Amino acid sequence: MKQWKIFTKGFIKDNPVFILLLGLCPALGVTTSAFNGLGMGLATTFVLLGSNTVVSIIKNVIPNKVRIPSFIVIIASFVTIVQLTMEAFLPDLFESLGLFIPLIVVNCLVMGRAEAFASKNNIGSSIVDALGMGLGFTLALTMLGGLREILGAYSIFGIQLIPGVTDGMLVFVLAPGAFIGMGYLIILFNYLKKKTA
Amino acid sequence: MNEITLISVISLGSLGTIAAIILYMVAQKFKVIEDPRIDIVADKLPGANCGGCGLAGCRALAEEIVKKESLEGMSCPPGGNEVMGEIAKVLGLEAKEQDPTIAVVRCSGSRENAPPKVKYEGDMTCAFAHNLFAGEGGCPKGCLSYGDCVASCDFDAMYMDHKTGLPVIKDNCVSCGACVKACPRSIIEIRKRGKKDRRIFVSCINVEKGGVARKNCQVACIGCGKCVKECKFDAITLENNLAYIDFNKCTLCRKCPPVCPTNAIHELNFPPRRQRPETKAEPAEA
Amino acid sequence: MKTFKLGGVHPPENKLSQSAAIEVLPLPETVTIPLSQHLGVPANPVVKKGDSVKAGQLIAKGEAFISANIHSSVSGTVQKIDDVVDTSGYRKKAIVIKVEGDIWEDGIDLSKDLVKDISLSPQEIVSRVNEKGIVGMGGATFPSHVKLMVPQGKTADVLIINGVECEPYLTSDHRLMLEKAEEMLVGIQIQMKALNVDRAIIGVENNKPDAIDHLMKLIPEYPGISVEPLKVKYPQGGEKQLIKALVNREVPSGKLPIEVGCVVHNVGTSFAVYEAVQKNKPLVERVVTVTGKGVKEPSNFVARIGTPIANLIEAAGGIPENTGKVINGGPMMGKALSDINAPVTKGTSGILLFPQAETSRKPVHNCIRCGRCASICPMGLEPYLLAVLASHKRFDDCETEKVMDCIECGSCLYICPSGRPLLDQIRVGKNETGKMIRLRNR
Amino acid sequence: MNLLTVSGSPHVYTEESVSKIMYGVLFSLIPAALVSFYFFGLAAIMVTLTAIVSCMFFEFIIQKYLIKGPVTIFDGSAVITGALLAFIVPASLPLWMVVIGSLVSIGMAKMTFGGLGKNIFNPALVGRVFLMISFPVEMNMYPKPTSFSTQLTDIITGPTPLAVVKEGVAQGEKVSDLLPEVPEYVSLLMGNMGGSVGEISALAILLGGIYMLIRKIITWEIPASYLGSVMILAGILWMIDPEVYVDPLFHLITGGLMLGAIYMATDMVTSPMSRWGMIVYGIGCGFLTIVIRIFGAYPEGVAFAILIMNAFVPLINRGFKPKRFGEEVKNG
Amino acid sequence: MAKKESTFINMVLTLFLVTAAASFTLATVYNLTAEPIAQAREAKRQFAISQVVPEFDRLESKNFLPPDGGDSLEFNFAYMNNELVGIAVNTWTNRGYSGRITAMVGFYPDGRIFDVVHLQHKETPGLGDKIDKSKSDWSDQFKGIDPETTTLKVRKDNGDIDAITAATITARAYCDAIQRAYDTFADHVLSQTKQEGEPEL
Repeated sequence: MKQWKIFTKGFIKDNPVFILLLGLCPALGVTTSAFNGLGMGLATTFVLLGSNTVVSIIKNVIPNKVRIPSFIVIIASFVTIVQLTMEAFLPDLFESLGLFIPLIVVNCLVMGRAEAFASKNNIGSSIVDALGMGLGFTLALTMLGGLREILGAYSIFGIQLIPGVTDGMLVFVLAPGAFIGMGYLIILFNYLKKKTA
Repeated sequence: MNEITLISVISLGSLGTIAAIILYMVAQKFKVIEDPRIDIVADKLPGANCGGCGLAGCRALAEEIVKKESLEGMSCPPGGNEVMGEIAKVLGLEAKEQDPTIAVVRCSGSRENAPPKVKYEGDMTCAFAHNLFAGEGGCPKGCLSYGDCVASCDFDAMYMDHKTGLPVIKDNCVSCGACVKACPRSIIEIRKRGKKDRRIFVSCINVEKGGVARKNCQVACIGCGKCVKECKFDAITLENNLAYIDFNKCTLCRKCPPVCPTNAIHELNFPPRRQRPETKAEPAEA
Repeated sequence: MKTFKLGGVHPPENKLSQSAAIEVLPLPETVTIPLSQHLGVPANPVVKKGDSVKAGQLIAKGEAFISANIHSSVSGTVQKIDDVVDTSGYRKKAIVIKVEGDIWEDGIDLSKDLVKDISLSPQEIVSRVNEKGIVGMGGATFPSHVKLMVPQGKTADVLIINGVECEPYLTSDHRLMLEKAEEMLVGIQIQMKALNVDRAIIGVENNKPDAIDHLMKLIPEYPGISVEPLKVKYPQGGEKQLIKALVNREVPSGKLPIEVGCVVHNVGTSFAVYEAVQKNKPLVERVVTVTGKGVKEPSNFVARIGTPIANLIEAAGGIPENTGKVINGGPMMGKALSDINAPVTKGTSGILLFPQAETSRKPVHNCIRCGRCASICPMGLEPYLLAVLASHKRFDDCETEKVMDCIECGSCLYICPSGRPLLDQIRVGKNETGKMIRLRNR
Repeated sequence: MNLLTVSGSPHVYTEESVSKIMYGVLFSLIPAALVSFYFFGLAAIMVTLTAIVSCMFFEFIIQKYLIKGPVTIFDGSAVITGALLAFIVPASLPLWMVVIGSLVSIGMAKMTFGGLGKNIFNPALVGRVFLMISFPVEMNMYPKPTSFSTQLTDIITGPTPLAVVKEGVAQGEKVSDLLPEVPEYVSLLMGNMGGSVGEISALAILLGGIYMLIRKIITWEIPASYLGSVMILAGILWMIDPEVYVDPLFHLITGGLMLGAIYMATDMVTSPMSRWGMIVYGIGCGFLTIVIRIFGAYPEGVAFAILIMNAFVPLINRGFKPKRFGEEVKNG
Repeated sequence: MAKKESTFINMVLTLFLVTAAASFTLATVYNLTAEPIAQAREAKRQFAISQVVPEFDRLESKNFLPPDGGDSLEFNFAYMNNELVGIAVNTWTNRGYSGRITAMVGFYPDGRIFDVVHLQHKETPGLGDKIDKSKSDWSDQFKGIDPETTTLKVRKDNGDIDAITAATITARAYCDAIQRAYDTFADHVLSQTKQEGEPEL
């Protein structure tokens, strides 16, 4: 039951993007389409999972004062692993996300969970937390990407909604659209949070 | 182990080592001595920063507690004894059980009891109306009913009863005292919660002479002194035409409410009386 | 034509009673004389219940520096000294006297003869003004003797007489300037002597051309006094605005007019000073305008202090059926009364009756940030900002935004197209900020 | 007798109210509207009506069902937003795009911030910029002015005079060679040029502006400092090289400058309060307009200039206080 | 288990171990992925080349400097049965609306353009990105034209190329990139072909 709560809190109540406002850089940068959002979300989830697991394993071995540098090294390693693997085996996705993959290192979501959760909880909870938070992040990015794709290109996951019409409201493909969509999704999530609370 | 592995392990490893050495030196140089217990205590506090303890916020209270190393005279109204007990446990101190308190509204000047004599227009705040005039009902101490107290409540423990025009305090009041400060007429008072939430108090603060007070409000305390005579515990004092029940002396015996000719004494959360004697509405002396 | 530069509004003038000559109001049955009719410390009663008093007799003594004596306005018996609802809407201490005849204290010259020669020395003038309980009759009721005593190290070089009457509707000063001009001019000379200045300027708005002409004709006989017509603009009657308009000096923020060598007195005060010094008559009556669109006979009365306001309204033709608001003072700065039986005090310059249709404020909308309040504020403040700061209880910021400079002229609330209660909120801010400052200075 | 009313002073209030101001602005827009109806025909009328109706509709929907507060669609502010939005889009814009622009203006720029008086940016301009970024193709096709026609389709489009000059200069052509390609100045002043619905006739807009000045709806500071700074900056550049930089008068009477300076920049909600603040704001608008027009990617910079300066308004309000009475003058 | 104290030896040791472990893992992953990454990159390049030249079985690469200076261009000579069938030029321009655009231009040996495909750009999505073949067939108009006889400029600039609506700058830049490729091609390859009939490389 407790694990379930840890797992689900990342979806709405503590949604990393729309409620905790963590990891906004990738959330705004890569979400030009639902697919990009999904890819970035899953990549981050993987890093989160890895770093949370390792951090919670070695949390008692690490002296307090070198905690942060160690976490960063661990996170950076996982990010590099993702980057290399993706470039090798998913070159297309890598091309559209390429610039933002290294930025996962400084995504405060990953660091934040490592510091705030994994370094205080056991492995099981940490993994569940990483999965919940990562999926919440993925959900948020996919939603934002989907919204922008629907309005900006009249398509979702690359499937045209109106045959023959490809040019949507350009502003949603551009950076301002990311901010606008973000703002209204934050409103929506705060509303949902209030409603479910 | 090939070359790349070797180079990366050596370079990154030595980088880590150097970083650790620098960190250690920096940590030695800039050691900050802050009592770690402050953090622990602050963690325990509710974090509402309501100011009910009389200090500038929860952190300030935590610092004060740790500095003084005692809980003497400290209280956290929202957290109550539970929180203070926890803090005491953490610090190894002894917490004095404090009687739980709650805010009460000492005015019954509803629209029915104190019918409006003029109409007010303008900024709907008590703060301004209080400066402008005595209030629609004419009682210079009565509730203005524009809800400054409700606006000041951070705990959602108050609401305005739109029928009577009086604020009502709910049971989740933490007695932080914000409403007491917000009321320009000092109608609200922090009182002891009482056993089973039972309370008896004079619901009026008008100090005018009986006749004058009564003219504006049917349920004003007219200072007749009947309750003072009735009370066997010296809990009731009469000053400036106004009776006041000391909540530390009151034993909740329920003797005084029936004798009040204007029903100014209120009892809360008591079971209904079996046969309530008719209250004689005696004409008050001018 | 001269006027002040910063801000100002021009509400409809509606001077309905400007051609009604001053009438003497019949004595009421009882008078209620509040003990606090002036700015500062209330006076202490020196009579007790049952005493019989004569008109002009001292009944309460102002003992503090900023306080004023209070005299009985009628002869009769003291009925009680009790809390009575006054014009503030609150119960305050007052002396209630039952009127019996009209016997005046000895030594008071009730004749209408003009006495021009000033026999008293400056010190004697000041103590006479103090003794006779003269206060500023423009509305602020600041004890006049305090103004006539120039503090050490400061010098006054010009006396400014406020005949502006910038409030719409009110005409009491206007009528006084027409009917008691000579007495008033002598009063001005008395004040000039007390202050040791050789220049006095009477500022009159040019919506009173008859008063200006009348004074112009008379002033050659009174050296040093000049009359200056001013453009009609509210709040020209504010001390600081009037000084700016007449001699182009700006009183620094938080300072008194003496800082720039000016002393400002109202025409009504000048008349009262004349009566006190030349006729030995204390301030027991004043000119009160009773007006309003529904009033049958808008009039100007000489009323004894303490007369119930209801009596004045009755004398002006009774209270109209649809009256929605009764105001003590002018429409811009006056106070709405909650009880029309409240007494006339030394500061009551007019009684204004508004019909129900004109009582209500405009519906309140969001602030549309049109900036009109800021552009018309005669003190150069930003009312929209002060109102927001005050309603959010940010009194520190109120102080840095100079809320204490606000003269509560009401121009901001008058001009606001959104009908926002700006002045209401600023007043709260001013009160609370004042409290905060006093607490800090203690 | 009725109960007496008690309220704080003052007890008299001006006749002016929010809706009177708003309808005053609307009234002053009539000349500009007539000119555009003459030149662009039924298309302009349709765009204007669509914008006004949809702005009111969206305001109604949002206030009634989303905010669940009082509905104030008749206070005139939504009508103005609609009219102004219509005035700054091409007459040939498809009507559904006008509806989207209205939704953005009302929903995003106005209601999201809390409704009338709380918005940071001018709603009409936000709507326009949103449309411009979203539908660059349609928003860059300006119909050529003709005499009144009821034709809705097949409108001949052509570049605005500003675009002609900008493109030409970018290609290294001389201004003196380009000017013959655009109508005479007198003709431009009357509104005979390609452009958005209501911004074409500088003269008609000036008329409206004078009406608003007389009714004291706007003050002279913002339009004067805006137009003045555009004149001066364009004049300086023109004096440096009249073959590269077009003369200041051309800048003044083409594009949306007049409409922007008189109606958009002076929007009460989004402009500064104090006199000096207004002047600084106007100069900022003028500077940015010229910078965007001459050095930027777009031929027209009024909308962006005003929106950028809108963002500075809180700062300007903080920095430029009205002159306080009795304040000691600093440094003489 | 209590946390380790922050002593000197602990700090240094932990950080060293963490970094060493991390770098070892990374080096391993690098070694594992180096090959596939290189393959992926090469495949991408091959794909781009194959789009702009006729079918080939052998590639030769050589770099030439463009006549107006700047970065050198990579020429990929494509052979089919040892006969030169096309030259794919990796060209660039800095005149894009938002920075550099790179493209692969394929020429027939006689100088006609076979096809053009973009490689990288940061142009406005929805407007400038119409140079992308997957987004629009705009760039098909370059197919088969001979830059010798066709002016590689948009019509607005008195050229023969249709501009992209509302993105003239991008179209202009793309023309510039192709022109650069052609100029270099003409300088270094075409002149030789014309003199010698067949370039010897």
